[in-house]
Amino acid sequence: MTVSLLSLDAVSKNFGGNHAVSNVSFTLKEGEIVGLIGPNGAGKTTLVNVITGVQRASSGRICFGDLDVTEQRPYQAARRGLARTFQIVQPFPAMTVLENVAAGALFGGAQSSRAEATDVARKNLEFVGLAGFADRPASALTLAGRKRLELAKSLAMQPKLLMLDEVNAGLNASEIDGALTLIRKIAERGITILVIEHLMKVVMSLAQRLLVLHHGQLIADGVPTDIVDDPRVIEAYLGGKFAERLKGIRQHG
Amino acid sequence: MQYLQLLANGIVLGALYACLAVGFSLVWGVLNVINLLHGSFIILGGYLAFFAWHNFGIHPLLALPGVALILYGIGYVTQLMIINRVVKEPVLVTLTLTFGLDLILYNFMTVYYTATPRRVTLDLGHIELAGVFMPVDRLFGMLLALLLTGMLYLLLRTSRTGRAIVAVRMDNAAAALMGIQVERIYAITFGIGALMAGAAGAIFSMVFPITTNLAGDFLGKAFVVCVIGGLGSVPGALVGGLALGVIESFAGQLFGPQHALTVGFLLMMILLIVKPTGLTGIKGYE
Amino acid sequence: MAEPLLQIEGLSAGYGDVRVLWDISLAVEPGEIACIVGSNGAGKTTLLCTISGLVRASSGHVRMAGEDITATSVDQILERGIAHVPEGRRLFRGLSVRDNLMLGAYLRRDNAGIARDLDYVYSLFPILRERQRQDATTLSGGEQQMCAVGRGIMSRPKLLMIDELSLGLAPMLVERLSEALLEINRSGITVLLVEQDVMTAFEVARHGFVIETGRVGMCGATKDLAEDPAIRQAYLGM
Amino acid sequence: MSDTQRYVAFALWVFALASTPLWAENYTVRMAILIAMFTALTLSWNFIGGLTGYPSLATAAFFGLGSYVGALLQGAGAPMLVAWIAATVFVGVLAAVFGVIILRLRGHYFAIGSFGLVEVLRLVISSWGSLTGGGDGLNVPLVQGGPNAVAQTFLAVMVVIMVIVFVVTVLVDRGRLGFGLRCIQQNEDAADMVGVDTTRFKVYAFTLSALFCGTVGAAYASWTGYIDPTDSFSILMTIKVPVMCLLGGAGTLLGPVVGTATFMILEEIVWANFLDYNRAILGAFTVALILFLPGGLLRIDYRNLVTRFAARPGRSGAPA
Repeated sequence: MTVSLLSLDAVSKNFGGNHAVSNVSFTLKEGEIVGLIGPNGAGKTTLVNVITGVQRASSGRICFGDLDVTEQRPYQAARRGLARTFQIVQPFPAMTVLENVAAGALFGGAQSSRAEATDVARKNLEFVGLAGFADRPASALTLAGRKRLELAKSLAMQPKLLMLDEVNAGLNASEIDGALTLIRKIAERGITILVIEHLMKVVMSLAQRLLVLHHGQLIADGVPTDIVDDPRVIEAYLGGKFAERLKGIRQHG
Repeated sequence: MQYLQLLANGIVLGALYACLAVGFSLVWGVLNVINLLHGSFIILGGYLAFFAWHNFGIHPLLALPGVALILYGIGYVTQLMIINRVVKEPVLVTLTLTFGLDLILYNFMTVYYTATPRRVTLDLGHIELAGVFMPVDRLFGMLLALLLTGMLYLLLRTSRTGRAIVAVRMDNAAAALMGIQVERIYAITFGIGALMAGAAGAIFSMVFPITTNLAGDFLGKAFVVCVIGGLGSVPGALVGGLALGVIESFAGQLFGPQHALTVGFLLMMILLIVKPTGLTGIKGYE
Repeated sequence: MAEPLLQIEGLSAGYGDVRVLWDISLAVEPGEIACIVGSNGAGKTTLLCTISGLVRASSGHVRMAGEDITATSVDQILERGIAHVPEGRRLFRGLSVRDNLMLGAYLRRDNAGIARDLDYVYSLFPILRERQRQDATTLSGGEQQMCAVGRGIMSRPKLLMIDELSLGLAPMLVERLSEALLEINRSGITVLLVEQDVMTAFEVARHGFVIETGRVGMCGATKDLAEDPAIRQAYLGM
Repeated sequence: MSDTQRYVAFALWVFALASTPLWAENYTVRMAILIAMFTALTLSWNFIGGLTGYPSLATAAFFGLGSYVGALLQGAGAPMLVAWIAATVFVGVLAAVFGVIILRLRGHYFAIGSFGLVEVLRLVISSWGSLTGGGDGLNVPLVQGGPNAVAQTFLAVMVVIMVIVFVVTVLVDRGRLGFGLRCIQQNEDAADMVGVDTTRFKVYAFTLSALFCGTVGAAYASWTGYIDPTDSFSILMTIKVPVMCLLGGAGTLLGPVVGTATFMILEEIVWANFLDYNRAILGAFTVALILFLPGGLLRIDYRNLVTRFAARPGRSGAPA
C-alpha cells in the first residue's frame, strides 16, 4: 500500500478578483511521477507557488505527509523535502556552479558543514553532468546548463518531492531527451516527481498519471491514455477547432 | 477656537509641504532615484528669489518663473549628463551619487551666500476670520503652492509629455516601444523635480527666513510626505503634505514645538512598516 | 520576387554572457502575415526585442525595406515603421484605454491622422470605445490584448510584430483576435506573429519560421509546415 | 590574493596604525585612532550592506545610541569597560528588534527605514532633555592621564575593536551564516527556496552591523568627553561609512579597510589644503567614485547582480 505524500484539499488562490487557482484537490503518492499540464496561464506555476509557500493559499488545506503545511514559508518547504525548479531559472549568478549546488545542500539538505555540503554538491553535479563546470560562475552557463544546475541544486536538498516547472522549456529535441532520461534516473532514487509542463507530448511518455489544469480548475486526473481522449481536455487544451480536426484525423487515420 | 487656528496653520504649512515634496516624490517614483539634492534645490530657489528681490527689487511672483526655469535647466542637465549613467544601478549607488552632488552644491551655496537667514518681506498685513489669525503672505504662499501642485497634476494628466512620464514610470521597456526616449523623459522628470523644488523655495522665502542649514530639514520633510502620501503621485504628495502640516501643528501644541518633527518622523516610520503604499494607497514600487 | 520588407541575416544576440540567438536569418514579404513558432524559451521574444532595438545584436543585420537598422535606437526603429506588441500586453497601469492608445501614437504629430486611426482601432474593437475612459489594466485579458494590438496600430506601422497573441486567452477570443489580425493585414499592414500556439499561428500566417534553441530550425509555407511529420510530432501533438 | 595574504596585509596595517605613537607626532596618532574607529564602522556596515546587499543607512543610529548609553552609564558611575560592554549589548538587542521590523522592507524603503532610525533616535535623544541633556549635550567623565597617554589608550582600544570586527567578519564569511547572506545578496527569493531562513539571517546580519557601532560609539564618548545629538547621530557619518565601503569594494574582506584608509587620508589632505571647499571636493570625489570606479578599489562585484535586461516586466525581484 503506497502512502500519500502530498495532498491538496480544495486549494484556491485569488489575486484580487482573479481566481488563479480554484478549488483544486489531488493527492500524490510516494514514488509516483505525475504530470501537471495545462495551457499557458492555466495557473500551474501559481499552484506550485502555493504548495511551496511562495504564495499563501486563499483557502483550502495542503498536507505533506501527516503535516499541515498550508501556512509554511518557502525555506521551511525546502527543509521539509519539498524542492522545486523554476520556470525562469534562479541561480546565484556571481557564485560558482559548485557553490550554487552547495547552498542547496547546506541549507535545504541535511549537511551541517560547508565541506560536507560541497561534497554532496560535487556528487550531484556529476549526476546531472555538470562536473566540468563546477568552478565556473553560474551566469556563464547556457540555458540548458542552468536548467541542469537548478536540478542539481534541488537534488542536493535531498527532497522527498521534486517539482519541475517547465524544465524542458527552451531545450531542443536532443536536450529534452537528455532531461527526460535524467528525470527517470531521479525517480529511480525513490523521489516523487511532479512535472509541470504545457506541452503534453513531453509528459506523456514520462508520467504515470496526469493532472490537467485549465483556468485554475482541475479538469481531469487520470492515466495519460485516458486524458488524451477526454473531450474536455482536448477542448480546453487545444481549442475547439483543433479538437474537431483531431477527431477528423482519428476517424480517417 | 484654538483648534481652528491650529488647523488653519497646519493647512497652510501642509500646502507648502506638498509643493516642497511633490517633485521629490515624482523623481523617486519615475526614476527610482532618491534625490538627496532636493533640499539644496529648495534653498537655491529661495536664494535666487531673495537676491532677485533684494538686489534688483524684482517681486518674487515675477522672479518665480525665472527661478523655476533655472532650476529646471540645472536638473535636466544633471540628470542627462550624470545621473542617467547609473540610473539603473542599485539604491546605494544612486543615493551616494546624489549625496556627492549635494555636497558640491551645498558647499558652493554656503561659500557664496553664507548661512545667514534671509527672507523676502512683503508686509502684506494679515486677515482675521472666525477668530483665526493669518498673515496674508502665508495665505498667498499657500495658494501659490496649491496652484503649482495643481498645474503639475494637470501636466501629468493631460499633456503628451505627461503621459510619457507616467508610461515610463509604469513600465519603461514598454514605454520605449512606444518610441519614448526613456533617458530624455528621465531628464525632463528630474528637471521638473528641481523646478518644483526651486518654486517651493521661492515661496518659502516669502514666508520664512531661509538658510542653507534648512536643506536637511526640507529633505527630511520631503521623505516624510512621500512615505505618508504614497510614492510618485501628485495627489499622494498633497495628502501627505497636508497630513504632515496638520499633524505638526497639533503635535507642536500638544507636546511642544520641539517635538513636532519627532511625531512626523515617527508617523513616517510606522506607515513605512504598516502601509508602505502610503495613505492614498496608490502603489509605488516595492 | 519583390524586396522583403524585413530581412534578417546572421543575427546573434543575448543577455550578458548568455547567448540566446544564434545566426538567425529570415525574411518577411511586404503585405503578408508571417509567424515565428517554437516552444517556451526558444528565443522568440528575444528575436522580436532585437528587431525592435530593445536588445542589442552581437552580430548580423536587420534590414527594414532595404535599410540597415541593426544599431538603431528603439524610437528610430519605430519611426521606420516597426511596431512591437510585447508579450503579456504590458499596458500602462493608471492610464485610460484611450491614453494607452494615444501613447502608441507618441511619435506622430499629425493630429487628424491620429484621430482617424483611433477611430479605426475603435471600429476594429468596439469594446475599446465603450471602455475608453477605464484604466486599461482593469480590462479582461482579451480586451487588454485588443488594446495592446490597437496601441501597436496607432503608430501606423508598416510592420506589426505581435508577441504571443493568444497567451492565456480562451479559444473563442483567440479566434476573434485572429480575425482582427486578418482585417489589419488587409488594410495594408504586414504582420509578424510570434506564437507558442502553433495551430493558431499556422491558421492565420502564410509563412512560418520554427525556432529551436535560438536557431531557425525550419521555414516555409505554413501549409507545408503543418504537414511536416517532425512538426506535427513536436508541436501539434499528433 | 589568497586568504592568508589578506590576513598578512591586515596584520601589517594593524601594526602600522598601532605603532604610530612610536614614530609620529600627536596629529598622526589622532588620525590613526579615527581610521581604526571608522574601519570598525565600515567593517560593521559590510555585514548588512556588503554581504547581504541591504543598503543600510543606520550606522549613525547605532553609533549615537552606543555613545549615549555608554556616557549615561559612566555618568552614573559605571566603570568604563562595563559601560562599553553594556552599550554594545544594549545596541545589539535594540538592533535585533528594529531589524525584525524594518528588514521586511527592500530597496529604497529599507534605506529610508534605516535612515529613519537615525532621525528618530536623534530626535528622541534631543527631546528627552531630563535624561540626555537634550541639545546641550552630555559630559562624560574624562580618562585620567596626560594627552599622550590618553591618545595611546584609545588608539589601543579602537585598534582592538577593529581587529575584533575583522575576526568576526572572517568567521562569518567562512561559515554557514556568511554563505547564507551571500545567497540573500545574490537572489533573496532563490535563497529562501533553497532553505535559507532569510528573515533570521538578515536580522543576524543587521545585529552584527550594529553591535560594534555601539562599542565604538561608547568608546568615542569616553575619548572625547562630550557628546551631543547632532554630532552623535551625524547624517554625514551615516552616509560616509557606506561610501568608504563602496570605495574599497563592498562585500569583500579588505575592501572596507582599504576604502576607509584611502577615504580618510584623502579627506584629511583636502581639509588641510582647501578649507572652504572641502565638502565640494569630497562630493566631487564621491561622484567620480560612483561614475568611474563602481566596483570599488578591490574588485567589481555588486554590480553583477543588476545585469537585468530591459525586457523584463517592471522591476525584477532581485534585491536592488
